[in-house]
Amino acid sequence: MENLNNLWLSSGLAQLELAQLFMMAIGFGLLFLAIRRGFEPLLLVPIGFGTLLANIPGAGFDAAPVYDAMGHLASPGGLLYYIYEAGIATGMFPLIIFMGVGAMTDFGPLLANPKTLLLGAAAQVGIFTTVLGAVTLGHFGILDFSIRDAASIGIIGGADGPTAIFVTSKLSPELLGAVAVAAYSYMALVPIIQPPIMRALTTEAERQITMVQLRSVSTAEKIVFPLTLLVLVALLLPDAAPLLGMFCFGNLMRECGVVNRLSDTTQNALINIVTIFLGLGVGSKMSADKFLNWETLGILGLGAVAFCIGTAAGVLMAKLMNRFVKTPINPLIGAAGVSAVPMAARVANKVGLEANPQNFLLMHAMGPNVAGVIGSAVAAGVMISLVSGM
Amino acid sequence: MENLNNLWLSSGLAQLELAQLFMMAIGFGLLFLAIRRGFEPLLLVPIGFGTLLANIPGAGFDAAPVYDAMGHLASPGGLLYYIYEAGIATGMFPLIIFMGVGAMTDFGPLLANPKTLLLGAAAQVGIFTTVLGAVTLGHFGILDFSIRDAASIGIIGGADGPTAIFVTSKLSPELLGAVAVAAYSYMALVPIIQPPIMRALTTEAERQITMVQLRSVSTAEKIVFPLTLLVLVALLLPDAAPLLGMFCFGNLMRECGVVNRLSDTTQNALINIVTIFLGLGVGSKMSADKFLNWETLGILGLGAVAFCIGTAAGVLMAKLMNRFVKTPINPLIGAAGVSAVPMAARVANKVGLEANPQNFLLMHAMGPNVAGVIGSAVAAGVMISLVSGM
Amino acid sequence: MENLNNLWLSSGLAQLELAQLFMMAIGFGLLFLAIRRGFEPLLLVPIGFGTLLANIPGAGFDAAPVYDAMGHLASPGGLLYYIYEAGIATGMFPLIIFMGVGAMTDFGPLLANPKTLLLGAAAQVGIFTTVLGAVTLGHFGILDFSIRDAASIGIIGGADGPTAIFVTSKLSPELLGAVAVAAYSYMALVPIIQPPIMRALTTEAERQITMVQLRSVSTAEKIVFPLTLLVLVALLLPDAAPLLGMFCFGNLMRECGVVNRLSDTTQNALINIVTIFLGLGVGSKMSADKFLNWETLGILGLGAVAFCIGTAAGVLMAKLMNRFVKTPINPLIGAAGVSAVPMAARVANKVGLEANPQNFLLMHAMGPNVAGVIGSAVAAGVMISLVSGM
Amino acid sequence: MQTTLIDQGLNLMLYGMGTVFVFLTVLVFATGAMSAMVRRLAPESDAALLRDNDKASSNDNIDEKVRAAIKLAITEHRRR
Amino acid sequence: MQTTLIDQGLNLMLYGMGTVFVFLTVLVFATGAMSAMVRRLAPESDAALLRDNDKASSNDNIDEKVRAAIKLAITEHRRR
Amino acid sequence: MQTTLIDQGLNLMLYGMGTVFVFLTVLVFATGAMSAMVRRLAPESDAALLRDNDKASSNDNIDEKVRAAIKLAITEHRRR
Ligand code: NA
Ligand code: NA
Ligand code: NA
Repeated sequence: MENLNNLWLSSGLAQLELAQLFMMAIGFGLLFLAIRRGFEPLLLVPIGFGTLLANIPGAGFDAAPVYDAMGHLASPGGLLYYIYEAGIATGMFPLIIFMGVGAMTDFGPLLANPKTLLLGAAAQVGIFTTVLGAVTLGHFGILDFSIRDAASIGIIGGADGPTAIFVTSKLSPELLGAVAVAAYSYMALVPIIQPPIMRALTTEAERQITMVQLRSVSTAEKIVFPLTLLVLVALLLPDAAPLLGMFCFGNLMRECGVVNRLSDTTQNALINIVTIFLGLGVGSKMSADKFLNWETLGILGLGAVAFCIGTAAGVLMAKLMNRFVKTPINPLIGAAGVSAVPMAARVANKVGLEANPQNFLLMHAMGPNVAGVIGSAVAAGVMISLVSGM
Repeated sequence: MENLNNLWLSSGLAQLELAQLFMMAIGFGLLFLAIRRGFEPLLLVPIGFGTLLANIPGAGFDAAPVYDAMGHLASPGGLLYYIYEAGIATGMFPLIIFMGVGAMTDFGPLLANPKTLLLGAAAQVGIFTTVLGAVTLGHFGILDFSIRDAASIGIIGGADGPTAIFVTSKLSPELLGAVAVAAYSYMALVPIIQPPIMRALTTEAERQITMVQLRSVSTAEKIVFPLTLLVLVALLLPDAAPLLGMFCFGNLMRECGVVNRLSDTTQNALINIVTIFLGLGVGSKMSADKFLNWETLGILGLGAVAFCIGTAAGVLMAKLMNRFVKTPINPLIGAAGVSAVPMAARVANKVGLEANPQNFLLMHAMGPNVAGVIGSAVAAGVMISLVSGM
Repeated sequence: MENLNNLWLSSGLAQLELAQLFMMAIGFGLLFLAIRRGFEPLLLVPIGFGTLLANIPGAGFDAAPVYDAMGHLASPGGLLYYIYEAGIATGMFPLIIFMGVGAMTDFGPLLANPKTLLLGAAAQVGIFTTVLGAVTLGHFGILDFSIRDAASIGIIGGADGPTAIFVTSKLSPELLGAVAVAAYSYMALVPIIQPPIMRALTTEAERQITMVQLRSVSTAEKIVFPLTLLVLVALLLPDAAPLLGMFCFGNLMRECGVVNRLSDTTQNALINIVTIFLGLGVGSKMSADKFLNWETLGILGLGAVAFCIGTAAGVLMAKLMNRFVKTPINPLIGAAGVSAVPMAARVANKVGLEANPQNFLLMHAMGPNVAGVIGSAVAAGVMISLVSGM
Repeated sequence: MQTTLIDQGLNLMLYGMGTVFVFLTVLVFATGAMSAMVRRLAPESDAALLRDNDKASSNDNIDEKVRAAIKLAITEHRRR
Repeated sequence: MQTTLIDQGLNLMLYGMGTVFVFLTVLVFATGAMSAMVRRLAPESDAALLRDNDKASSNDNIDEKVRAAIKLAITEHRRR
Repeated sequence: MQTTLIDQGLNLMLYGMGTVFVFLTVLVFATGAMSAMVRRLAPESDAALLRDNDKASSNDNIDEKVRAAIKLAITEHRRR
């Protein structure tokens, strides 16, 4: 009888709290968005499922291992605990993903038109105005945000998942779930968020601007570019070196042409394995006590604002640049500066085609698109460095 | 001269004990069974080779690292030590394998005929009667088995390698070698063990029963099923959540259709890598002091009994169900309830064809076959929970 | 203003020391050799890039994690730190690479003509004369070499990257960068270093010797060979068991024909992933204080000598064997005994074709070539064992 | 624990086997209910759609090497 | 830290956005200079050579399975 | 250790090179004996059988993507 009672007490139903039920509903919501709506499924399926696992009462997925007084392992930790500690707390997983993203990135369009880098810079305005919004909410006691939290929330506007996870795991690990979910959700919502802003800030004539075809870029240029970028990072901004260093390494493996087997594995088996575990590890931070509070609503709201401002800043920067350059830039490609590769570039192309059915902007938008990845990695480095010293 | 003596003393011949020689013979025996007889080679090749490595005198494959008083690494540990501690003691490797098995499992036949789940339940009787056998041997002092040992031995009857390794590494790590070897060996022997039992418990007429063709199962059902299973596990049996949670995760990745690249990697590179290291790690527990004793013979004997009883229970359950259901079940598919996927289902098909050459049972047997995986994972969860509290 | 100053102080330019600049130049040099000159790019691209990363001032790639007084993680370590500690200090990465190399090695030519094993033995003379050279330099105080350093330097002559890394990480970790760079550079230079020595030590007539076609080797022989080798290692030389054990394991997976999916993954995804991280980890030891000294020049010089002597010894051994055997051996294939698979075998083939355009030595040279791998692994085992006891 | 080993074993069998049967019986009904619900909410046409998406994206996945292989195959075939 | 949270945020925005713009502006010029230099030192013919090497080695990479697939494809095709 | 560094080096050379030669010489004979024994116990026909198994299972391994590629290759080829 006692056993039956123990069994009941150890059952999920007896231990279930309303909060966990709510978190499981959120996990199912993420899976629904990922599977039926196609919201960044590669990350949101593992994050959603990790949310379910982390909130099974009594399953101990995120339990730490217990050692006895002699230092022997009395009870091993849960799967998600090990994944989080080994891969996310150390920063390893986001950096390996960044290496894989580098190996998948073609810098050709950017090299053909390097001034589009400025569009990638402008779109980072979204990050920093959001930081300002978060500290304002924190300052007036509306929500409980520190400067570290504000930086983590701002980076959502970078529209780059691994960057957001890297920064948040260093500055505000307890916000990791909310920040990652916001980042990937809004990246998936780019086709809905961006077009109205892009149309509002441009005239029909501007949207019809046709851009000259990009020059072809030699392999030698593509090989030397990641090394150039690395040197600049090393000289000017070592705080951004972890993210951009691994990014450049992946890209060099891709372009150098002599390590194709390493590049293939980086783009496939390795990034897939790490993506699965990164998602599960992020999900392990989706616990009720960290997620079910007003701060999460604040994060979601501020994240949306960050995307909007970033989009607007990219478009406006393009319009500003048109005052100085000879060959005009279609301001729609400025919106691609938020990164969200390649979704934002496709959105720019689509809105451009609406205005002029012969105007294919996709390749032109890929330049600011990858520039946005560099831009937000730079912003990440600056913020980690400055905030750690505050 | 002293050096020559040292060299001799460090040579294998000088250090070799008879027991190690015997264990190496066992390693070669496992390799022979795997390579020439096709006994579950994916696991038994690494386990067999790991057995050889772990028993090379003086090679230190399972040596722990040594730290000096200052906490610096004085001498690194052996390869098998690291593999065991990082992958098996933590439970990581069996869980990752379970994710991969989930990604390789098609629940279609089970969904088309869900009452075959009961056959998967019945076959687990083998597990628990074996537990009873082991405690009886322990109680009368015939062999030195605790309740933890008994649970680990019983799980051999689950006919599921990673489940057996997961349970044993938690409850009785010193039995890991014997239990894993027994589990995989008997899984390989399913085509020899099962048919006589199946024939003895069924009439010719029963074996000739033709089953109606399975209805087609929609993708949506296949997507929702792993989530349904997970919810039930979360509510009723969180102790089974690690194994079944990862299993459901792998299956969801397979079926959801939006993360095919993750599912591919899970089914190939990831499961292969983990299989190699899991096998080597299990082999590291095949040391003479843990394997060369009467308990191992007891484990092998009880394991065989477990398989037989599980098979019989599955067949008898099918016969029992035929008294209550309208469309009769061919009792041969009950034997597939022990899992041993897909071997047991093929055996059911073969014995069925002997009785009626037009009677293809393979797809019908896949239902109880995968149900057996669920059933033994449930049994594993219950046992870990109950035994830890005893 | 203070912030601006902090930002400047944290910038690379402010922290850059001349030594780091020099090391970055070396990193670029390695990348140039790898990408433009094709010097062992699979390793030298990651090592070169790791050198760049490790020498970015202020980036902390090889920083150890910091824990506070309570034992909590205050600041995570750098990527290269974790890679080095987890993969190289433990010996895991070189051993996994060796497993992969085993899975890629065809022992057919060696089995068809086993006496070519002696050529692989002779070429190891290079290792030990180099050890003697290093201790001489150390003895007379010309360079600061201990016996451990001398052994690590000698192993360069083994012309086998993972063996060199394995030995050096155990005996003289601070030399790891220099030794690994020397080993891979000279392996890449084999087509330049070897031919003059081969021509100088052989007559035109010797170089024209045609060898009889190799007999075909059965699969059964190929399966039993790695097990035979393992047994010999276990009995005679357990110190070589880690390297040769994993090598034999990989080769058994390749040849046994029942675990093709494991063998495929070992030869592709797994070895590629580990190669990337091994290279980065080696690069992390390319720091100015460990690399920019006269000892490095000594290592490079002694390494070159080791290759030359090894080549010469292999050729001379072949000439010696010709006095005793009936079917003559073309002494050019003796040079392949240094290993550097398959480069050295190709060089033997090329020099042979110069002397006699119908004389294809490639397959004949593959025997001593893989024998050289075994030979240097044996040498590695002996040296680790002897030196640790000195 | 004053219980004997055999008592523990019996307990384990009773509660263990009971749980397995109860759980899998519940799962039979849950699966049936799930299937019925899914087939009403998302009839086959919808499911077929999903499966088509699946195929499309899996075609996308055919990687470069395979494409190269196809070209090579066709080229080699033509040459003969 | 006697600074208020808002001061910190303003600081972060000022120095952060400044750094992003300065860095990417420098990168625009560095990239332009790099491209100009590379195109002078290694004109397209050289680069094309490199790319050919690339292709060659990537063909080498087509692994056994794919080769087997090609053969199978050709065989199957002929049979029809 | 009163031995000098050079003594240690000489020792290392002597015992090291000796071990390498002894070990590989033993391996020459062991390999010869192994080959002779295997060829008597498992003559080529048996070995060939094994190799066929190998090929069969490696064909099984050709994964879905490659199958899809083959179909595509054939379809595309026909169309032309
Ligand atoms: Na961005
Ligand atoms: Na089972
Ligand atoms: Na060698």
